[in-house]
Amino acid sequence: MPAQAKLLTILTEAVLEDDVVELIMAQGAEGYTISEARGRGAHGLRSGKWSAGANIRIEVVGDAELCARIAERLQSDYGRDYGLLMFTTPVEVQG
Amino acid sequence: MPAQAKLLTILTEAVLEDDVVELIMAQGAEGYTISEARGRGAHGLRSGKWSAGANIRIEVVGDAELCARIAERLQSDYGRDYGLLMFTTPVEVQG
Amino acid sequence: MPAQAKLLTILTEAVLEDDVVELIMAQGAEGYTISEARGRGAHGLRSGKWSAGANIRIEVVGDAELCARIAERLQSDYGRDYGLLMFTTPVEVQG
Amino acid sequence: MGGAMSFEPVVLFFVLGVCAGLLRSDLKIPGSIYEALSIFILLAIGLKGGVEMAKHAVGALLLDGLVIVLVGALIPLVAFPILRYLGRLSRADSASIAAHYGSVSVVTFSVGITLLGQELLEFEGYLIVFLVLLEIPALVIGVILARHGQGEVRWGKLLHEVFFGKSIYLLAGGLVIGYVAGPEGIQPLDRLFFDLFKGVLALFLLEMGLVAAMRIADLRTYGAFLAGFAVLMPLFSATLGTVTGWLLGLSVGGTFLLATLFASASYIAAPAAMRIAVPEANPALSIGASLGMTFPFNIFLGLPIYLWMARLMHASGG
Amino acid sequence: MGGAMSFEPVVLFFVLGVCAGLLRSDLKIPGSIYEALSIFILLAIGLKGGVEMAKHAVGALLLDGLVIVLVGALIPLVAFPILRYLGRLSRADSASIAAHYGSVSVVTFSVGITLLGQELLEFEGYLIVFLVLLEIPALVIGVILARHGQGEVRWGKLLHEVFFGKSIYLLAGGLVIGYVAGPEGIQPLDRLFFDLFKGVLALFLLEMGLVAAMRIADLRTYGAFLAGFAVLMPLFSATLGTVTGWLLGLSVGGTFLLATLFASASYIAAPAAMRIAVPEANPALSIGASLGMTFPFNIFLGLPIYLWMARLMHASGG
Amino acid sequence: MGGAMSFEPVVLFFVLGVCAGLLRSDLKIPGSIYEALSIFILLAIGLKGGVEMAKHAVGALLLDGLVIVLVGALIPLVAFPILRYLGRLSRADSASIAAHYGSVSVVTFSVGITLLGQELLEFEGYLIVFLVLLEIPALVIGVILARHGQGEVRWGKLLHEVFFGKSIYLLAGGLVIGYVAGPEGIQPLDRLFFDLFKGVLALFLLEMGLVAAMRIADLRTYGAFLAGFAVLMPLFSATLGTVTGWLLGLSVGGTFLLATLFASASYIAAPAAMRIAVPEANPALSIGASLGMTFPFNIFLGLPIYLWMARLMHASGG
Ligand SMILES: Nc1ncnc2c1ncn2[C@@H]1O[C@H](COP(=O)(O)O)[C@@H](O)[C@H]1O
Ligand SMILES: Nc1ncnc2c1ncn2[C@@H]1O[C@H](COP(=O)(O)O)[C@@H](O)[C@H]1O
Ligand SMILES: Nc1ncnc2c1ncn2[C@@H]1O[C@H](COP(=O)(O)O)[C@@H](O)[C@H]1O
Ligand code: NA
Ligand code: NA
Ligand code: NA
Repeated sequence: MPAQAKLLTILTEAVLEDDVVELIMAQGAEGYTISEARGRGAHGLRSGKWSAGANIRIEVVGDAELCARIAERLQSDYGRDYGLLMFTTPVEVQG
Repeated sequence: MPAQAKLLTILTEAVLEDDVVELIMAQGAEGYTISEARGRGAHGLRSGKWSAGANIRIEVVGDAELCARIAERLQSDYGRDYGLLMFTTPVEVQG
Repeated sequence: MPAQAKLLTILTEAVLEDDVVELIMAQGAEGYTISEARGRGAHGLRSGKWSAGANIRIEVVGDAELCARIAERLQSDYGRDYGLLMFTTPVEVQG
Repeated sequence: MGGAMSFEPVVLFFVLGVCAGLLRSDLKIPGSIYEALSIFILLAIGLKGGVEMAKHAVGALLLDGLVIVLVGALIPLVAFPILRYLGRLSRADSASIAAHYGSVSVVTFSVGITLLGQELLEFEGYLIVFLVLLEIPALVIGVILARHGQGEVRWGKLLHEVFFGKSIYLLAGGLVIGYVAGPEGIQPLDRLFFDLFKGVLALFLLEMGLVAAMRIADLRTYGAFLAGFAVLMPLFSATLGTVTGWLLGLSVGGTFLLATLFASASYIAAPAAMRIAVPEANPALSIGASLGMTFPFNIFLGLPIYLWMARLMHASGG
Repeated sequence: MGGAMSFEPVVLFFVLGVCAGLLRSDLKIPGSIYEALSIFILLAIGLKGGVEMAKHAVGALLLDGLVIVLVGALIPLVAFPILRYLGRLSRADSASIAAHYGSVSVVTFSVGITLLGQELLEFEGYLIVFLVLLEIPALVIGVILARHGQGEVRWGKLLHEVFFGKSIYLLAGGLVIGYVAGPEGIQPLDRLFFDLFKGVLALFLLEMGLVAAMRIADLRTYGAFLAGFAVLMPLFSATLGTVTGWLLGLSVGGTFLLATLFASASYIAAPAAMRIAVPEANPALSIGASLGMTFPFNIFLGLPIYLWMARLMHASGG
Repeated sequence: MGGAMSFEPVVLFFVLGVCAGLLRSDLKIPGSIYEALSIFILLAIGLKGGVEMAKHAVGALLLDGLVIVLVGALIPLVAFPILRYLGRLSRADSASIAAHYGSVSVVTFSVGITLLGQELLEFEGYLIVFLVLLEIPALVIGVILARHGQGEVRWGKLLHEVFFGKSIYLLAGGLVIGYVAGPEGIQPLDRLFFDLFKGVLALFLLEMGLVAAMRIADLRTYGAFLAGFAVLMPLFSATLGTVTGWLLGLSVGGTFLLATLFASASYIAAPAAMRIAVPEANPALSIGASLGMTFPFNIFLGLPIYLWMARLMHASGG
């Protein structure tokens, strides 16, 4: 991975985990990291209490183009019907 | 949400969750995301073992002004007596 | 902590937690934050199911030099044999 | 104790949870504990059903089973036009809610069983199988209603979700293990799965109360129509179940349980399946109605009514 | 078994946990399991108390109750000046620690009950109610002491925290359910809440040992005064409890339990309440003293001493 | 029930888990529940062993124990050259896998005990001690093999990991508590630790099935040699155990359990220890073989074979 890269952070519904992960890898990402989350947004309170009401937070480090492609695909597949917030930050990969 | 925004990350004590969330929404945020955390800082080890010793990690995406306002209010309400670390990063909201 | 700082994010195997934390504090960090994670990378799927297959996500806020030093030490100690991804972002510490 | 009031103390834990939510207590049951409790309940119910089935000649039950599934399939078909034309809900929302009410609630069913235990009434153990069998037509009908003339259906994904979604999978898996192992094979597991069942149900109800408290507000948003539906629909379905059970010659306990199955609405399996198959439906509506309204109605008022109905039917009919 | 040493094997799990912590074992009990165990213990104790109360005429106990609460309220009032003037701690810290010692520890109380079980001694079941009743004056007095002449008190938040904080809420909820359902209503829940109680307590003590190991280091930082206070204060409170119990005509077991209640210090309810109400107090001090020192002192040395005191009092006094 | 097939229904839960994984069900057991179940099993087995030891004169067992440990130490020494020279695996991988097969599996052992229960066979309770004792030489030998002439060993870290890693620590801690408290002291904990044991084991096997399903794919990557090793090695080790048990005069049940111990491969303690001590070994190889292949082989085919071997040995030999 080049030192200059992008971090794409995806906040979405836990029920989408398998599909989103498949899409990320299919777009050519080298990996991803998931942690559990809860929160609130346009789709209301998601308390994390049970799987239908829980969020996940997925991070993908990769080049800008990959991150943009993943974000675009996710937005078009799930953006309309599911809770979804995505943003990118520039990062410097170490080591 | 405009594409250019700020991500405010708040690391604080889990007992404050309800109050902090209320403050965030009262300041006009569109949403927030919470995940569980533990750690160490000026207030010592917070092992996450039980709720009195657990941290949370709250993220708010919004414009710079909103993030600054939330940070300022949190600092003045809780900064003196509670474990609290806050920082902002510029992010590009996708989709 | 100065307002302009770096956030070092470390994604690695949960079995390394005690060692990595010790190293971070020994390098002079003021604190750190840990959350649970799972994911996939060059070392394969890490499902978070049991401790031998779980990841952690460690964040350290500090000056650029500290973050670089920690990353370098971690890379040389654990980079070859363990799952490890590290990146830094510039952050503005609030409050 | 008294036949008159049919009160089951375990529902007090639901009240405790609702009050904690409404009073903003900091009581929280961690998500992983909720998952563990629901895995326990699904497996335990499945095992119990499998053990019961092992005692019967399954072949003899096939015709009864077919009748029950067909009558059960009426429920979403009746619910849909009511929601769509009387309630003026969108096609997707109407279909999704119809699927929730055609599906069944394992916890409501479990409270029904403990009530029978308290009333010292027997029931036909194989009825547990319908916790699985009634889900399938309800969810499939829900999707057909949502998609009728409206774009393609992801049938592969949907059927996968229906059969391998964790609720059905654990119930069905428990059934098979209970059936294969039989009463003696399962007996060493009784200490965990049967003796502790009611206590675990109490804890689960506490958690459900906490979640329901959040849903009650949702329901307020969606108004009187949905609240009325959430009370009247189960009464209708229960009547259907009572008559069907009586015609099939079930015992009083069995008739009551069939009514309870029909009257109950899903809030675990159906939400997950509908989220995948009909994502444009608003989950707050269907979960608000089924968990915020129908579930408490059933466990506090519905079950005693259905028991009274079953007794009446058997007294007058037989 | 011998009355001489009054040793209860369940405390060995605490030792196992402390050693794991000190020896840096990677043994960790996940936070959600800790939460689940504590919910279980609080509910179980509450239910037990409620069932016991259902057996008594509650009215007759009112006077006794008032006496116990008033005497219990002396504890924080005695502790405060000692901490403030002898220990030279800040006003906020002194008040917070005083509140912790005026409050009670459910786990210490539970170990006390298992010890009585082993000694085959009976006790007045309604004493469990004081797990709830003694918290309230202790926390309120703590806040008054901290705020006396010092800025406003957020009484609304504090009282909300006291009554709806999860510990008190679950204890009180369990009491009410146990009381309403009565012995027969609760009986189907006994398999979970009563039969497993001691085993769950063992696991909880294991976890508490892990946490206490981290706190022992804290205590070292704060020095000899606090360590001395953490041992002598419970001895004083236990003496108060023993005399009070004897004057009220409690049995040996009841006298011992009242002494245990008074002697125990809170590390679940009080820390949460004080963090909200007196945030400028350092929680490491109060938790270090109550969990790192007083709790182990009580379960290993205190309880046998208090039992001996109760027997002595009854032998000489009666 | 029949002695001929020695089938234990609890293994069906493993099948349920594997199928869920292969069929991509969304069934997941949260990580914290997995941790809690494994803490329970380790403590329960330890307590059971300690209680059994309290019934025996431990001194008399010393010689037997030494023999068992020495013979057990042969297993990694036999496995290493096979893996290194026949399998052409790297030194680190060969050593790590050898350590896994020299170590033991608590869950396999537990399934063995429930099988004996079903066959109404007794066994020497003190054999549980070897769950602890056999780990130590296996892990130490594994590290020596990996490091022989190859850079320094972090012995301090390794031995710390071996003795204070949570598996060994909990087993050994349970042994000590069980021994100190004795049968009567532990008896109030029986409701949790012994009565529920088999049910908890069922849930644990469900989870292990889910994990194993992911590992089966790993194994496919590493090919036929490792798969063959994962089946033949336990057969060899079991034979060693059967002969040793018979020579030491163990009962049929005890001989069977010793064979089971030798045949089983670790997937909890050894992976953690090897990850620290031999980090350059690929954990997918060792866990793939031990969990993806040897574990299911043992519980489905191995255990019945070992029981048959133990019976044959005793029938022909004595
Ligand atoms: N402004 C925000 N800041 C941080 N997280 C957000 C924000 N808006 C939404 N989220 C997260 O994204 C999820 C889906 O958002 P939404 O699609 O707006 O419901 C929410 O449940 C939150 O976890
Ligand atoms: N330098 C740091 N880097 C990352 N996290 C920190 C740092 N300092 C503090 N934290 C987190 O913020 C919480 C509160 O910090 P403090 O107020 O310094 O005790 C700690 O428990 C940590 O989780
Ligand atoms: N491209 C990536 N994006 C996000 N997380 C990653 C990425 N690559 C690796 N990781 C995380 O870092 C861990 C170790 O990575 P690795 O050393 O590549 O196996 C993985 O288990 C993931 O949690
Ligand atoms: Na229904
Ligand atoms: Na006290
Ligand atoms: Na072995």
